[in-house]
Amino acid sequence: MPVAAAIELEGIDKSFGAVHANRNVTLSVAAGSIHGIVGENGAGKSTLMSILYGFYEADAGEIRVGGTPVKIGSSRQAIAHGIGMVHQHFMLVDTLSVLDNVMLGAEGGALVARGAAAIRVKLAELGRAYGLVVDPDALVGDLGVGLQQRVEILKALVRGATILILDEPTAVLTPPEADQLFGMLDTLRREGKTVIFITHKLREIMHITDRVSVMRRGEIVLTTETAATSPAQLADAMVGRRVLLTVAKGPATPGPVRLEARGLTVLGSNGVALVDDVSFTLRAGEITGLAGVAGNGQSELLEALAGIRPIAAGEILIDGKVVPATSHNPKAIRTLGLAHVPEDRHRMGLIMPFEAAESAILGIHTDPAFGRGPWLSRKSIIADLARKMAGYDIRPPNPRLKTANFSGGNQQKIVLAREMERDPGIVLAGQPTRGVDIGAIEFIHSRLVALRDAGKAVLVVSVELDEIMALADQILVMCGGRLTGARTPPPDAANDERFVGDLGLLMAGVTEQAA
Amino acid sequence: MLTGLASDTALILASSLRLAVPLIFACIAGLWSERSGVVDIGLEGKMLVAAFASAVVAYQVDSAWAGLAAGILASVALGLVHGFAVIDQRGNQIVSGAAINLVAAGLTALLGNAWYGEGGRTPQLDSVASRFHEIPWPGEASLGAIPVLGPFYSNLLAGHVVLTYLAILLVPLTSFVLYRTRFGLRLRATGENPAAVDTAGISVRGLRYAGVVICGVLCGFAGTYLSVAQAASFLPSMTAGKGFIALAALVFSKWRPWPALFTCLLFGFLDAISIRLQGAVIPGVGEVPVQAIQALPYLLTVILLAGFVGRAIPPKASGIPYVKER
Amino acid sequence: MSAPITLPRWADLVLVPVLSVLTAFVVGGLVVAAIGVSPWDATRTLITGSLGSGEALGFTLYYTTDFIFTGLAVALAFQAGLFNIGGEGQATLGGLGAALVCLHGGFLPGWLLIPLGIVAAAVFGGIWGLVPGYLQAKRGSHIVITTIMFNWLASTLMGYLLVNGMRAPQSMEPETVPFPPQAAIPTVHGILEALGIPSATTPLNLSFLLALACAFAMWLFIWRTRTGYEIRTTGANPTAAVYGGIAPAWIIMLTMGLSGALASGVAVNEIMGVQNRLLLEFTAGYGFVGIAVALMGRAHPVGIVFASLLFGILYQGGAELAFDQPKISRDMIVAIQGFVVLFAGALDGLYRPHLARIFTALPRTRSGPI
Amino acid sequence: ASVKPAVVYDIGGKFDKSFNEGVFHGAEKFKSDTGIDFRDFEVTNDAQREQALRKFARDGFNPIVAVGFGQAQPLEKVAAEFPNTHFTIIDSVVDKPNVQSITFREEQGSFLVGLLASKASKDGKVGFVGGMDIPLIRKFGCGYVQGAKYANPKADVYQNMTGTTGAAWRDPVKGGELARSQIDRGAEVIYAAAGATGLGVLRAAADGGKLGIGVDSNQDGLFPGKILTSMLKHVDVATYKTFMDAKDGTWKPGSQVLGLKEDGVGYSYDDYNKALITPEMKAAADAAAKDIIDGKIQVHDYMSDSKCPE
Ligand SMILES: Nc1ncnc2c1ncn2[C@@H]1O[C@H](COP(=O)(O)OP(=O)(O)OP(=O)(O)O)[C@@H](O)[C@H]1O
Ligand SMILES: Nc1ncnc2c1ncn2[C@@H]1O[C@H](COP(=O)(O)OP(=O)(O)OP(=O)(O)O)[C@@H](O)[C@H]1O
Ligand SMILES: [Mg+2]
Ligand SMILES: [Mg+2]
Repeated sequence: MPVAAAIELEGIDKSFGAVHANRNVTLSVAAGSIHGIVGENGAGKSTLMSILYGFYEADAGEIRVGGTPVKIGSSRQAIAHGIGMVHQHFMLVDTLSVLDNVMLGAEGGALVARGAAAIRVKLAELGRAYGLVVDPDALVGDLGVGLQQRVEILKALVRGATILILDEPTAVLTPPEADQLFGMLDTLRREGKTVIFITHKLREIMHITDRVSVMRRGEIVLTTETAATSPAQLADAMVGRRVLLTVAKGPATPGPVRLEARGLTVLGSNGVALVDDVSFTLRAGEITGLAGVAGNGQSELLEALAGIRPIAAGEILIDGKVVPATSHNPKAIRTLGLAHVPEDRHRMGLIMPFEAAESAILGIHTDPAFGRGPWLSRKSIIADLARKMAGYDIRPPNPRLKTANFSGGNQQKIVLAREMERDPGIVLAGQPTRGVDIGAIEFIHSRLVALRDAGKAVLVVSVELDEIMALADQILVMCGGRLTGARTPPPDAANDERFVGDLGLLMAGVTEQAA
Repeated sequence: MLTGLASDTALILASSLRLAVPLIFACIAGLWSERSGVVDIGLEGKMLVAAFASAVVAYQVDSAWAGLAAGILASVALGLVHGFAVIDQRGNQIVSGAAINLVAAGLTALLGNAWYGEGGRTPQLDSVASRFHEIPWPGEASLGAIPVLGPFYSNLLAGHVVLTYLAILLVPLTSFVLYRTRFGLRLRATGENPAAVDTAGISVRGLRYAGVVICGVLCGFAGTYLSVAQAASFLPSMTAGKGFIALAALVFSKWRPWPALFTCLLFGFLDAISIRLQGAVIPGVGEVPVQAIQALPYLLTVILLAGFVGRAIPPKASGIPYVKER
Repeated sequence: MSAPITLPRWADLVLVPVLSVLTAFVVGGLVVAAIGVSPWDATRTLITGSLGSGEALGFTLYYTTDFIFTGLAVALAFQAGLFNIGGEGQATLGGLGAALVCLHGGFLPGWLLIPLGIVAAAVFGGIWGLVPGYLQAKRGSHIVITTIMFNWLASTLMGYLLVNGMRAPQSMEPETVPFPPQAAIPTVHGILEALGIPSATTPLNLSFLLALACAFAMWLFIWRTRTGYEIRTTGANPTAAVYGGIAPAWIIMLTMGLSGALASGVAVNEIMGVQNRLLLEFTAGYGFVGIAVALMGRAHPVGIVFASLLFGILYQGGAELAFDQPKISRDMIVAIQGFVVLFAGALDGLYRPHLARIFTALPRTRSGPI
Repeated sequence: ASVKPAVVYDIGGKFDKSFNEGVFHGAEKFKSDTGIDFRDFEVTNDAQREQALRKFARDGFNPIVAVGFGQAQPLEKVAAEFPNTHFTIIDSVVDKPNVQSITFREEQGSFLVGLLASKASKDGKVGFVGGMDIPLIRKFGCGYVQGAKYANPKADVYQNMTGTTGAAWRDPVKGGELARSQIDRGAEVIYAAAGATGLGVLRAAADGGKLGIGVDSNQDGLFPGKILTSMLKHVDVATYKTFMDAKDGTWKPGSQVLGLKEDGVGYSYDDYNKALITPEMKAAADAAAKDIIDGKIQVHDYMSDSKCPE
């Protein structure tokens, strides 16, 4: 090899109980390069990086840093070997200041004060060198995700990391923020530092990386120079077969307005508007896509529409009638014909320790079909899910299995079956394909289109622009709690550079007037 | 008149302080544990065990200090059981705490009865060396005669047992360690987000055990104060719910040391006032029933919890076992 | 690695608790040995003293009755994710309710007075549970602390009433006059004697059947009704409950109310079944035992009935033990309770990994390598 | 006759430093004098009283002493079941042919110690700390107040109860604080009728340079020179006598009220407190005792009307 390897992994294997997350992974990352890793949800990328960072311990395999075999049993050892990591889910303490967070584990003495002064100086230096400016005294919990990510990167750099792992850093960034990040990565590379960069976005891989590896089902299936590959080849490698990136659907035939939001405002616990004066309409027979970077108020908007979050101002109209405050709760709104596929099925959509059949009646458990009067008939709820399992190809088709024992995709199908089989007039679908394999994605997409064609009003919230563009007849974009724009996608939108660029600007909060 | 009022006030405050001391130790003990992420409703049990062990050893060895050491050891031992159950075995923290309270209540009375045959009571600590005594301050009598300020000097400042002064000193010490040292920073972070601590290369387990051990040590002081300083022997269930009051105080104070001190003093004051108020005649109402006075601290706790502190937000990760791999 | 530990259902429900309880007893035995009593003798006394005769059994089942009530109370709250330590206070208030009806309803026939007394007990106890529930649901007060405070408030209130208002005139004791005879719940020995079967006098009364009925009713309610489903959902995943249109505040108050009503079964057994007058501290710590019972019974009514029986044996056998062995005081039982809660509740993970290993190894050795 | 004596204590327990313990001492004395052993049992809940009484009766124990008014109801039942067994109940009255009921005139003894307290104080400021707030303890307090006022009509009596639950018998810390608060208000002598809580009261009085008054048994030796006297309630004597009578075959059923006349109550005067009780005080107390016995002084019994004359 012409360039020395900063990191070499050989034969890494890791299982979590029944899940084989990494299988015999071998990977070499050249020093002073940016190495991309792509793969579907659950392919094992984060697990592999956590092993490298000493957060998990591999069941088998060897790690070499700069050519020497090392044992990384804890994050402390990883840090000592110059490895820094920015986790997919930030490892920050919200109630502490930026300075405290950066210092944690690198305090430089038994008393905080002395180390703090040194770290302040270092932070200022790093801020100048990489454009990573953060107020060291701000509480981390008060920062936006973009700034929080900066704190994570600063944590690694302050510890003198020469090898930086970034796990899906751009998922939470607007396109301009992402560009800034890439600029910084470039600086690091020029200084001879090594970067491992995980993402789902093939565009980014092509843009910034020197080499790329593709993971599928725990294995590395492809490693190549970035210059020698194409997005299509990477996609095929990720999924293991040819991918249809479009959804088969005919033209929409929009009907009357089913749901209207007027000046909706939702406040967070600290009084900040998470959803700020948002108005739009959903029509029957149309899929509306709500695009935006994660954490810009989409989740809150969805929950407000579903009656879960209180609204501070504005009103919701269903079929032309204002939903009174007394009916603004999940139960009443459901009876008005609204179905809600929540963004986070674990947290909200399902009850993990319950039998699947019991999870599958959540929210419709008062339906007379499931028993007389106050009684709940087990027979009928089991029969009901058994029927849905057949229709949605849920595996294993056993309604009495514990919900937690189904795979993610199948859990999602249970939620979808529950919400869609009620024949609702309006469907709110939050991240309907998150963590779901490609086969299930196609199934779910075709279901949503079928609902549209059956005259339902459908709202799809997704952070995947590709998904929005494949499904939506109407696109709304949110940024910082506000609607920054509404667009009708042109034919073949996904390949329309100008249109995609336009959406990107809207996601970054650049509205028409400003543009 | 003014001097009389000052003297009364000083006396009530001194009584408040005496009654608050075990609460302060226990409350700060709970603070250390919960700040590290381990909820501890077993404060009561640890105090009880410490009260027992210290009374037994102080009597047998004829040394209050040996009693204190024994109280601390016993309390820490029980704390380690809790630590093992909830840190290593990831057991439910509330349940483990409840178990510790039961074990402590049963074992102390059982052993006390088996050893001394007096229904669980330990022998009276009659010798001078076996008890903590109130430390006289210079010129207590003469300075005490100074109008208005005198009584505060001679009653409130002077003449407490050494543990009382330690309890007060504990607060700035806790505040300093918690907010100004590396250890404190790490401990606070562990209670909020153990994963962040772990990825920073620090042992969550070690910090949580540290929190639990400090908690044990301080409960040891609390229990020893009860049996070796305040009373002069151990009696079954002599903690009488102080561990729970300390927990309530911890919630009020939102897990911060100085507010914890003031809350404990407030509870001590309520207790002291209820003692003074007994038999007092309130115009129009007549004599206040004992029961009403005695219910006051409990009632106030409920009312304060329900209304005035607002939602007290505990350390985010407290009560949750740290599990790396789901 | 830390695989998700899955055990066969029976192992989870029976084997693990049994092992935990055995451990608790071994530790208890060590304590007994440490104070110079032979654990074997102690065990023998414990068993014969609680099951060896009709009288012993009667007392055992009488205690069992109380524990079923308080165990169910704690378990019901558990199902909604709440930790109700307030059984003592709720039972105390239940006693007040029962007493008010029994004392003032002397003109009513027994078949009416007894049910009314039971209902009053349930209502009073229920309210004493509902208020902490309300404070938790609406004001965010921690239910563990409020229920403890409510225990104290209840005993203070009772002390006040019995010393000042409700005490029988000329009586030394803070207790009411006896209830009218028709308010007494029939005792088992009374019934047997009426049938011509000679039997030992024990406090066992028909409240035992009420307790069993409550256990069955709770099972039906929790696992077979829509409201039960809502309670379990709130306990297992409060966020999902909100999503599902369930109002957690309402569920918390309802559950705490019902939990308090169940706890006041102790008052029915003690006040209407045995003492036939209201007296101080008749709850005797049974509310706290309920926590241990619920943990051991895995918050399931069937488990609770068996756990209650075990604690009934412990209580009755323990009294015999204290009778026999001056060195062993009543506190032994409290300590053993603590060990049971510790091992069956907080340390129940102790055996799981080992058992899981054994269970996964078993079929492999049977079917051989594939 | 062959006797097989037994004792059932009340919930407070054998070592309550109060009347349960007095019974225990009487039984111990009987044992050491006669060599006849006895069995005893501490109940822990209400149901066990009946259980224990019945168990002893069935096992052939005779006589059986039931301690405390709480035993009245269960004894009524069990005494009817075992007409040949002799029972003695202390502190309550059970009207059965095989039951002897012994009650005490605690108000009379308390009157005397109240008188002494008042005399021992400079300006009549004295204190009373009760255990659990129950009528029986109010009876003690009421007698004490009457005695204090008898000796000094301007006497000021601070009265406190420790609590309202059984825990009030076992809270020396609270007892100590109550005593200190009374001392702070000027009390010079404090009478503790509070079981083990009283230990804290007596200790606080001793530590504060004041005098305490013990209760039930002679507690003068606890803090020599710091305890003025003890209000004696001779449950030990009563127990001893019951056992002795049974042994001699002279045990008789019926109700006995033991006051000063019967030497059932009194105050202690011994080497410990000789220096504290002046001859003048002793004379006054003895004179009052005589007047009470003669009926010249009527000590009001709180229990008779739940009131205490002011
Ligand atoms: N701590 C854990 N315990 C059990 N299973 C786990 C754990 N972490 C990950 N897994 C499982 O291991 C597999 C790989 O997960 P991993 O997080 O590495 O995927 P990923 O490639 O990073 O996915 P994503 O793109 O969604 O972040 C998944 O099936 C996941 O459910
Ligand atoms: N904790 C568990 N206990 C028992 N079985 C499980 C558990 N987790 C997963 N399984 C089973 O293992 C199989 C694989 O699960 P996994 O989560 O890896 O699926 P997946 O390949 O990611 O599928 P999907 O794409 O649908 O998420 C599933 O059939 C699931 O039923
Ligand atoms: Mg990942
Ligand atoms: Mg998956």
